[in-house]
Amino acid sequence: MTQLTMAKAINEGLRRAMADDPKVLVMGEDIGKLGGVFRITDGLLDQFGAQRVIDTPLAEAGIVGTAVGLAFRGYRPVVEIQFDGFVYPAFDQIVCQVAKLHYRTRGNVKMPITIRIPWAGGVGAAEHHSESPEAYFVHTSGLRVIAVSNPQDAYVALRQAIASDDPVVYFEPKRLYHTKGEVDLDLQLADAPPMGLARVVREGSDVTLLTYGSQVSIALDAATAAEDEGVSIEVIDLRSLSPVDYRTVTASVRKTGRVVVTHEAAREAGVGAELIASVTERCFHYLEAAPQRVTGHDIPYPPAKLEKHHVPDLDRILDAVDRVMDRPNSLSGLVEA
Amino acid sequence: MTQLTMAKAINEGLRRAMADDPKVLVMGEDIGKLGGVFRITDGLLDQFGAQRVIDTPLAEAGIVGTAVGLAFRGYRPVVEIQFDGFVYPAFDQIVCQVAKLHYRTRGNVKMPITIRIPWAGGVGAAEHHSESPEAYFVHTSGLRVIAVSNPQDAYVALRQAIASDDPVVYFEPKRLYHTKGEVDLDLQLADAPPMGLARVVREGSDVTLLTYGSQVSIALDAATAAEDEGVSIEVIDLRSLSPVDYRTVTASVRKTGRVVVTHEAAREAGVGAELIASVTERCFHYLEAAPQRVTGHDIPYPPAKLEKHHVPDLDRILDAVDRVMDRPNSLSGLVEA
Amino acid sequence: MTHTLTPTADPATEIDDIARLLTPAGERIADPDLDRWVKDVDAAALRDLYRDMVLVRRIDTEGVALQRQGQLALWPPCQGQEATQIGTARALRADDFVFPSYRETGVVYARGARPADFVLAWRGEEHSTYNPYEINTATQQIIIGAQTLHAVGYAMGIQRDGTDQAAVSYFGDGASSQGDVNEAMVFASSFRAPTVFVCTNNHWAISEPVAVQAKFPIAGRAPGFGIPSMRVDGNDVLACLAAMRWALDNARRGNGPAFIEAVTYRMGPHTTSDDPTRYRDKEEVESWRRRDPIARVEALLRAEGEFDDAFEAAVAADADALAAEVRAAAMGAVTREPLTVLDNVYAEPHAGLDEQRAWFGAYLDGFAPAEAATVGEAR
Amino acid sequence: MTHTLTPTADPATEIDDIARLLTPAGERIADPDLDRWVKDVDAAALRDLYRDMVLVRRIDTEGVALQRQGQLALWPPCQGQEATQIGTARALRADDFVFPSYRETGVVYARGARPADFVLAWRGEEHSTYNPYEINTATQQIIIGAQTLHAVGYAMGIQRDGTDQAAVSYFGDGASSQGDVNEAMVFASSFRAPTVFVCTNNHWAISEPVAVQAKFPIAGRAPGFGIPSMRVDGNDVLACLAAMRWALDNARRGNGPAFIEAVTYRMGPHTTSDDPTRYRDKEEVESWRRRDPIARVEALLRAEGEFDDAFEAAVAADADALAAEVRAAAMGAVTREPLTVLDNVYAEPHAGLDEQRAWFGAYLDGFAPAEAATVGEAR
Ligand SMILES: Cc1ncc(C[n+]2csc(CCOP(=O)(O)OP(=O)(O)O)c2C)c(N)n1
Ligand SMILES: Cc1ncc(C[n+]2csc(CCOP(=O)(O)OP(=O)(O)O)c2C)c(N)n1
Ligand SMILES: [Mg+2]
Ligand SMILES: [Mg+2]
Repeated sequence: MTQLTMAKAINEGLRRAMADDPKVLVMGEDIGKLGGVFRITDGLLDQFGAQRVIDTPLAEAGIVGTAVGLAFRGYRPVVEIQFDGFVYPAFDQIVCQVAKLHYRTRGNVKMPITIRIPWAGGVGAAEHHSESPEAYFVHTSGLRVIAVSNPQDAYVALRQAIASDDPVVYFEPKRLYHTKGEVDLDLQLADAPPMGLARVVREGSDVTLLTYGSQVSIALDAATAAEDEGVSIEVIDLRSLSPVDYRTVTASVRKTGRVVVTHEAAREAGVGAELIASVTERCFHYLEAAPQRVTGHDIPYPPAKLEKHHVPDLDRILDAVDRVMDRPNSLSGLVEA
Repeated sequence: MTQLTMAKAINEGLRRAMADDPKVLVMGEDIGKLGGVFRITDGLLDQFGAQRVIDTPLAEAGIVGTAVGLAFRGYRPVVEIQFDGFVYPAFDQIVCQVAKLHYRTRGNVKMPITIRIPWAGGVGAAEHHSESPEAYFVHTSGLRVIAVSNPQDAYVALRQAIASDDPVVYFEPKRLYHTKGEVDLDLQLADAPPMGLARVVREGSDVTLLTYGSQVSIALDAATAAEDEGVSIEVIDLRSLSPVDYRTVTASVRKTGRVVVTHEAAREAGVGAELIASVTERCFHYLEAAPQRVTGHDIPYPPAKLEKHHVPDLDRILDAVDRVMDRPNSLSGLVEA
Repeated sequence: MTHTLTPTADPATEIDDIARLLTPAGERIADPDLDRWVKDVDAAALRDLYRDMVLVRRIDTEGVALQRQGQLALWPPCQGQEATQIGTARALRADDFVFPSYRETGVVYARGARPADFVLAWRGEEHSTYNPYEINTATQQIIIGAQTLHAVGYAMGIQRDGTDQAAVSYFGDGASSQGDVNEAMVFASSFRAPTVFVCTNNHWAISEPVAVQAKFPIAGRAPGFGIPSMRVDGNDVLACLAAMRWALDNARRGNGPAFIEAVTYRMGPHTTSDDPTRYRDKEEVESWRRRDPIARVEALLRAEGEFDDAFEAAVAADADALAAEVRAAAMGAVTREPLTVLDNVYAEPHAGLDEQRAWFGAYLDGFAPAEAATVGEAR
Repeated sequence: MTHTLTPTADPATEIDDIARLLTPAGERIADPDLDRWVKDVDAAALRDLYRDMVLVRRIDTEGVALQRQGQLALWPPCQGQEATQIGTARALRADDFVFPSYRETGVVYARGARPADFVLAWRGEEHSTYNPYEINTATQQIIIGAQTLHAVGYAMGIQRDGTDQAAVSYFGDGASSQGDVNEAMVFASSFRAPTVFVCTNNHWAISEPVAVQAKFPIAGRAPGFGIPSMRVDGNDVLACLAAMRWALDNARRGNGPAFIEAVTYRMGPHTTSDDPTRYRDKEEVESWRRRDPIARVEALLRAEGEFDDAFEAAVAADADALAAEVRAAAMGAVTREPLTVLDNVYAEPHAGLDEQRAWFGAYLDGFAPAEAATVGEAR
């Protein structure tokens, strides 16, 4: 076990995946000499050379499209999209090619591509640098979607994503890049729990709080605060957004009967909608209150000085907890539409 | 009132919008001499000339990106995307520019762009020609999303979309292009119900069936069939997917206590998830059974010969009705996860 | 370079300023760029090219006929483009890798597709049939231009493997407008990838004449990206073969990408759903009929005394036999079981989809055996 | 055209084969393409250009300083690029419309931006400040290349309105790789739109040298799309002015688009977050310092006896005054009320968002007045 930042854990994940399998390549903008704008690929160029650490022209469709060709040839490209907001030029290649080629070719052509996306807000960034596009990919059949919340998971899930024969969109919360945690770099993939499992990060009995990414630590803070008010919250870090580990989720909901989901992305047709719909379908008779969502507003990501009014925080989560607990809350005064 | 196909109703909507406002332009691939691959723009080139009916180069980002520039200049472009599956190259321009420019410019620059998309399956088409991408746009703050199900609505909603100062993604079910219906072409927009309202297309008391687009007529067939079995279904055509008219929806659900949603798009994080999550939030204490979704599978759209096993049909809807009515159904034998 | 760069090339539709070895009348003419690449092409080889083109045209007419008879949902005719497709594809080695578009029937034929491979997708039975690795050819691409990037990426893989293969993309004049195609040129040039861009300028993108995409020849774009380029008579099978050999040689020798614009004509409709009388003149079509790619090889062979009735009849018989196989493949197609729509979405188990499969299986089983045939239809 | 097209241009980094009117030492040299466009530029006009560049540099250093002091979240320095920005922007008419990128501080200055317009977005208060219609300049674009299509669309609008305005997009060498930029050239050429593409080749796209994007000069791409193109010394304000006048004249006369590659250098880091020592040599930076765009105009003016200490001091004073205003605008910024994050998403009422506003308003009201200041922070 070593104490590493999440940035370093991902860097180590790349390094070891590349060392283990010569077919693994990394590609993207500024990932070579610079080591990426977040230094996630730091040192890889020196270690593996320009044939395997590829600074590409500035064109995201080009990056993903050539990764598709490399996958056709048997390579396992790990693509870095520089910021969340720059994945959209590659959307066509991701949705129509990466996600569909295995289906289209009846399983003959595999697309073991990992698309790494530095993700979401809370870092005071300029427009387009704080997006949460995960729902687009969750809605896209043929992709797997991972969102990590700590260095150990980041390391393991990245290695699993690279090892997977399916394409994986892998979200890295920028806000947590410098957060440290214990990482077992020597963990054998075979010994790790399979990719796709959620984790109960805090046990509780009154409310199930579902979340992922950088909202996990805020959820944990909320759980601590709620404890003082006598409410016991079980916090689940979903880790995989497609597929979702409903076994873990429903076990918790059947215990608590109350659900709050929190994420930064906009609410309308977001991942929270999917979670609530699925939980309601699966646990209807166990529910004691309407599940609640705590999300970003349905707005473009606001200017940095205002982002704290957009990204769910401890107060907004506790307000939703009050709603599921039927205590006085922000809805108390409002007539329901 | 005239009997018109939906194709002709949309054509008339374009024609009258262009006649009324010289700032309205139509642009897209093959929309000029050919009149579009579905003949929706038939005759417009002759009537309005090549300055207002623009055959563009084959590049969707280019089409939408130049439409943005035309909107900057005060025009109201109506863009035709040739088929649903070809909207993705324009995704970046739609998500980062069309949807966000009004916000970015603090309301100074309006984006009155209508993006028309011939939509969804059931027509035996080749790959990429039967996609249901509506959830991507519903999840995108800053856009309005319309899905029509009959000639009259198609005509009115198109004119409203073009008249709106906001960008509207307007979905036209290909499968219904040749379906006829009464259309009041002389309807004054001021007299029409505002864009965004849902409509109860059949009243019922046991189950609320929420749907849109070409699933509406299938839902109506299901309601007729259910009636024979003694179940009274209220069918709601949502018409607007963003915003959703929750006033109409919740009024129905509070009456019936049971909800089924049906759409062609994949299930995971689809529009159905949003509807169920919102209905559950708003009507929890009225619900007598877990709301159910009837959707396409979470797969790429399958080959045409197999599409009938993908697109929800009357049987699948009735099976879901059985589920909400707690009658024997396809889940009866399965252990819930 | 001069400081001010002015486009000096000819209009897109100027079809005579192109590289050519066979005139429309079938005369063999010299071309300094091309001759060296086809020195070995003797009468036997020419007859093979003739045969290939006749067979491709026969597949194509069979495809149209099958569609008219309701056996196929759609067919995208390639009539008129046989020389482009056969000439370029016959220059390839089996271990090169091709990324074609939907209209490259002739390319796929030359790569070794079986009869069923031409029809099962257009019938709606499958999105694709052949295993790309068996004929080193990707699924025919429908998203305009997307495959050009795949070819460049594949070529980057070849570079890393250190072999002398090449990756080739085929796309149309319309596709040349897509961002992807231009990005593919940027990447290919930047990485010196062993790839060939084959742009089939058949004058039309559905109803849009090539002038909507380009006011100047498309071949003129590649050099700006640092890619050598050639504009060739796409109805001249010999010239197409030569151009492609030049381009492949360039790639194999480590010089990176090359670009070929093959100027030809789509004689038929865009697809069987299209009505070209709405947007183009008969005269234009007729003028291209006089440039027919098969007729000019026949004329050359006849002039050389290498074409007789027996040969013609033998080729026609081969073509009919192949067409019969294609027809049989279409008519004999058996639609897959309903539950298989869930197959091959993922390469590895996926909890969500596996659950849907369990549900859908149970749902399908719920229909009584007698009803099974009508599953999914109105009850 | 010849059949085989070979890229013949010089390597991208060859900086001496470019159009130029002022040498790095400040000598005025003749150029047959450019001279006619700057005949009217007398000493007074040159002094104005000098003053503009000094003011832009001063805004830029102030931006860097404000960022270092925590007043701004980020700043993208444009030092070194003043001649490109001022030379081209001063060729514009007020009623032309400009689509700049994030680094075009000098362009936005020339269009009439007020002090606050330089800093409020980088401070994170707003995504943009000025009303685009007041200075006929769009919000500075962050999505690389996207604005080139907007300019072409705007130019199509100009065509339809029948005026002689032009729409201009500014973008970088890195942006030249994006599909959007190439599609913009296709559309501009196809529609003969009155637009000018100004590609600022500052040699770097963050850490990537221009050679990653282009092995041959970027200016060489446009002619392939049918667009006349010029490669100009981007550190020569006179040459930039001339080139832009040539391009704008071309547009106004109905000849359609033109392309300018201004070859310059980004003296600073990509942004204040960047550390260029990781990827480039000091020597390269120093060699470009000797080509400073301001110094060479100063040298010319001095040689002509048109530059004295009083003038220099007056300009410096103006610059300091402007910088003070910029600083005051940053320091005096007042962050908007929380509820305003929901403003301007739509131009018309939206039931969903209106409901969220009602809820969020109630939620915010729920915090006791004493707590109001800490709304949104941990309780
Ligand atoms: C991204 C995308 N946009 C639109 C289409 C619809 N479409 C299919 S073929 C075609 C024209 C293609 O023209 P060209 O590239 O010249 O190829 P050709 O059909 O002539 O072989 C169009 C617009 C598509 N398949 N993909
Ligand atoms: C679509 C997109 N991809 C990536 C980025 C991240 N990014 C911002 S600036 C930049 C480099 C741009 O280089 P260039 O076009 O040369 O402009 P310069 O910064 O040199 O002015 C990159 C990669 C972005 N803003 N947008
Ligand atoms: Mg074509
Ligand atoms: Mg640059």
